[in-house]
Amino acid sequence: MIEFKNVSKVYGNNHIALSNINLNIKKGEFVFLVGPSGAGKTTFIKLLLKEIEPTNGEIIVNGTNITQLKRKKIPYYRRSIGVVFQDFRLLSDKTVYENIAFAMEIADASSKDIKRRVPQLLALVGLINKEKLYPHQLSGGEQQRVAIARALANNPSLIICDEPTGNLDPDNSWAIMELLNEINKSGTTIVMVTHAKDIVDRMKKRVIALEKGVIIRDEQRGVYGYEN
Amino acid sequence: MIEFKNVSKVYGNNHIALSNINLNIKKGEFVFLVGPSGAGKTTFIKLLLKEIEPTNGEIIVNGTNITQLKRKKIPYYRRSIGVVFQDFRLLSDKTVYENIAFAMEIADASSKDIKRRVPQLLALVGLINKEKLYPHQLSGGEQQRVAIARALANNPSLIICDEPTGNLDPDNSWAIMELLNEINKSGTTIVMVTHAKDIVDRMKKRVIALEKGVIIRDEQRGVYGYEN
Amino acid sequence: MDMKIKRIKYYFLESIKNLARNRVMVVASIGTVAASLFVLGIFLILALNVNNAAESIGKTLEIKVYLKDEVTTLKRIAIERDIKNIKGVTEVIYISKEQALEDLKKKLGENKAIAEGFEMDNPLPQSFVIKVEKPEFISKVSYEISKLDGIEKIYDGKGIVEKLIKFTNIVRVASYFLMGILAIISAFLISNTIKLAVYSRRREISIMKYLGATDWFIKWPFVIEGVLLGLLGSILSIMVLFFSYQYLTNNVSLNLLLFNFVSAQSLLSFILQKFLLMGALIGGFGSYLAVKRYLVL
Amino acid sequence: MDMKIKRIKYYFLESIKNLARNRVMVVASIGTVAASLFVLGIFLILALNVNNAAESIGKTLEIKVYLKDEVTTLKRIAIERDIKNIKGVTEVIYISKEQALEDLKKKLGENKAIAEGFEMDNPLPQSFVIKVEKPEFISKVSYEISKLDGIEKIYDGKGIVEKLIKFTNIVRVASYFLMGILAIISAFLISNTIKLAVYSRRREISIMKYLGATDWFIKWPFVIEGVLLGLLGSILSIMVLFFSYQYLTNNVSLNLLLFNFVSAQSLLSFILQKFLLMGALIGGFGSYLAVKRYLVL
Ligand SMILES: Nc1ncnc2c1ncn2[C@@H]1O[C@H](COP(=O)(O)OP(=O)(O)OP(=O)(O)O)[C@@H](O)[C@H]1O
Ligand SMILES: Nc1ncnc2c1ncn2[C@@H]1O[C@H](COP(=O)(O)OP(=O)(O)OP(=O)(O)O)[C@@H](O)[C@H]1O
Ligand SMILES: [Mg+2]
Ligand SMILES: [Mg+2]
Repeated sequence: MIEFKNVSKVYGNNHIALSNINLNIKKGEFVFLVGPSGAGKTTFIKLLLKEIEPTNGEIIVNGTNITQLKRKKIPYYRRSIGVVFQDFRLLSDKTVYENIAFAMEIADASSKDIKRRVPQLLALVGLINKEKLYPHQLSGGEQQRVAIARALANNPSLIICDEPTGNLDPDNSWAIMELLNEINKSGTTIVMVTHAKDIVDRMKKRVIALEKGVIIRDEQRGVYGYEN
Repeated sequence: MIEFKNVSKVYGNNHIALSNINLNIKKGEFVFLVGPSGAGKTTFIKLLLKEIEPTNGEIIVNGTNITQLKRKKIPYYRRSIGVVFQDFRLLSDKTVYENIAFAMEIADASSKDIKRRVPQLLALVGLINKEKLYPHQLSGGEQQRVAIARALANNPSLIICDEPTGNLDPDNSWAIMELLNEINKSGTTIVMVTHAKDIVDRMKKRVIALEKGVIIRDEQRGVYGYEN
Repeated sequence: MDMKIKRIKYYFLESIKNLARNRVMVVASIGTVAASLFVLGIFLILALNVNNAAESIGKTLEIKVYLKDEVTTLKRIAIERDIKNIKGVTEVIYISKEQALEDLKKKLGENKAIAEGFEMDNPLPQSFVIKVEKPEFISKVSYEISKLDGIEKIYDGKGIVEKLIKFTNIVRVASYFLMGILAIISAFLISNTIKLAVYSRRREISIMKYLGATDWFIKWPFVIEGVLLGLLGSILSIMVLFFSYQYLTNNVSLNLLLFNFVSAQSLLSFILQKFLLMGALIGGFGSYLAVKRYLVL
Repeated sequence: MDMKIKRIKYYFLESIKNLARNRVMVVASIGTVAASLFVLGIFLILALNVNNAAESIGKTLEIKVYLKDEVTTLKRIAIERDIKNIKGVTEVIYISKEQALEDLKKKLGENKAIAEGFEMDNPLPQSFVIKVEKPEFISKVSYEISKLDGIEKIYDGKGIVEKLIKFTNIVRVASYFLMGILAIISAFLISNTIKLAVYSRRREISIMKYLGATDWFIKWPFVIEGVLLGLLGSILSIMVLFFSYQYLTNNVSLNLLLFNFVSAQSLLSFILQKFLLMGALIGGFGSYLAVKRYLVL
């Protein structure tokens, strides 16, 4: 489903964030992307979303070379991916309900579908009674859960989560992980960036470890592996 | 040093974020504040900083009743506290260096002190080579470390950290924890909100657990205690 | 089709919600549109009134044609018909020798004794007073008349007319020119404000983009917002202009001036559509350009 | 004291850094200041020129005083001295009977034969032509003259003078009034823009507050920024006004008008300080108010 071919990303003149990445993620896989702060994990995700362009190399998603994707087609491509951003990226002038509904509007969902699905999603992440609040009225963990709900809204075939449990307590984190596992079982590909050692170690999924922009480890049923 | 007397905070008309909190934190203590998402931890911190006012009760810090603090004195009060905010709150139009220097400028530090101390702080959090970058050019963990460096800048007598390791890998997290421990040993009071079970469990410090706005546990040398 | 209507409804709802939630922006934008158009309106009122004055002065101008003594009644009627047929002539008034004497006496007033000797053998010629559509016609008409038989002399106050026409033209060109400049500046100020308003929402715009919204999906609510803000601002400016001008014309007596104010009603009908259109266009287009900018980034 | 200077330096550095980093805001603010003051300037140019024209027309007005036939040379000199002593009189020109005849002949031109009979027994009276400082003085001066001995008749073109004075006053009051309105609108537009610019940085402002910055520590750089933006904008508007007006006065010949343009230099000296001051004040004060608002929150 996702293929990186000799992908590099250099910021500014000389900061190499990713260096010659080759990678293959198959449809239906659940992949943890781990690595120390500044290793290039978010950069990897930004490349996948075409938020930034690679300095070198090609990225192929679902058979399409997205580095050559026409500007007009980018929105449709992005809709096929559900993303939990590290900085949440909630729309500050929309309520919780509207934030999720908006993602569905974008994808041309009917009003009926929206009215049915948004409450379901809010229930899944435990925010039923917060639907009328604005992001700045939510706790950190609540904002993160809205971001997760939004990523699931359009039943995407690929879900990318950048540190989706960084602001969540262990209970909530595990609830989210079980949810993602459930969704993965129904065939959705999941790429998740995380620093949560215990989660990675217990899930026993494929682990790709980055360090200074280089893949230093890629194991099926791997562990977090950074001993402290 | 910190005393909460019957403090309650109600958002809007009826959302009780904190309910009748009574609490005493002594000078030089290291306190973990834990609890599930939405328990009221950030609200607790916002009250301490006078970012919001309590609906009921009194908060006394260093002998001053801050609920009755005059508007003019608030800035000086705030300077005596170093805070790592959950959402970082870096100034987006200032570089890493300037963000930290700014916090020192505010506190009337001399240019000489600023020039000397900022690089030291950046070294402490491992960001020496990022000083000229703007926050949006940093990774999540790097932003968090800038926020930590800024909180330490003025050698405050009280440091408050809201989830300071949420975006950090275990290695970096432990480095930060050791740093805080060091600072604590020199007499600085530290209040830290966290979801990192392993950190709380290994540090063996006082743990205050909140749930739905109520203190459900307050133990010296406690553990995280939320089993999953 | 159904989809289209749903979309349009959605865009309108979105833009209205956004307006409700960005009050600083709304107040600033409407204020700017209204203030800019208000200045344009003040200038327009000045220009309209100057033009009006020039025209009404122009209308009082007339050509005076003195006939030769030998012209008979029949001949005189023929001349009158010929003059009436000249293009641009609106009225021809015949003044007989007797009428001319009467007029002279009236003018002399107390000193009318001077003219008494004239009653025996009236030396005053018969004449025509000719009015024309526009001052511009005067010289052409008087040239045509000069070609007729039986004309003794033509007074068309040529010097004054020409000066007046030149002056009116200068005023007209200058006021069009200045109004053009003011319109451009208004457009600049308004789009400037809208640009800043959109700028303060650049984060939101980029998030929408990363969620997979098409450019137009993002742009439409902004464009509609711009149009609504422009319309509201222009309505405000029209109202302020209309009522303050009405108050002015009703309460300030300019009896010494040679002309009347243009009426508030005719001002209203002159600016109504133009201002609404201008407000809506600049607002919509300003938003469009501003959003576009943050979409490329 | 040392601390104070360090602080001031810091505030200036901060504001300049902020300007360099918020280009959208800078362009929008300077543009708005410049455009608003430009419109004000256009209007000022119009008002200055109308006033100037009215004054120069006023200056051509004069009083004509005809003396009685019996006035001797000695008496005439006494009258001349008396007139010269009246306040407001700038010039008294004596026209003898012979001079008057000469003038009449010149006026008659080809028909000067008519006046030939006069040479034997000149019926024309001796007279004075009197110039006054300002048209406003004419009626008072002519009243004073009328009290003198030996005066046959005074022509002061009273009707015209009064109309002119009234007209000039109306134009003057109206132009002050409109300029006041325009100045207020300019201030509104500029502070509007600055408000929006500050609004887009409200997050930064609140962060500074939570870090323990005093209100003035936050406000000063914004106020200085506002002053700088205001100054830059007003300099831009002054330059555009000056050069375009200079071009206009050099290239447009208004030979048919009764007056000359006010010179570009005197325009410059008239607006320079006023505009700089206005730009700086509005910019600084606008920023101050805008920041204050986000400090309370
Ligand atoms: N726009 C940019 N300009 C310059 N450098 C950048 C930019 N964006 C990111 N970087 C640098 O690239 C490196 C990788 O960043 P990235 O965000 O991918 O890290 P990460 O693996 O997500 O880290 P974290 O776990 O802390 O979020 C970092 O060192 C960062 O400073
Ligand atoms: N301004 C507000 N208006 C209404 N409700 C609010 C507001 N701010 C916070 N809340 C609510 O108060 C509750 C407590 O919020 P708080 O931010 O203190 O939680 P927290 O313990 O920090 O959670 P987390 O671990 O997720 O950051 C949350 O349910 C939140 O929705
Ligand atoms: Mg990251
Ligand atoms: Mg919190």
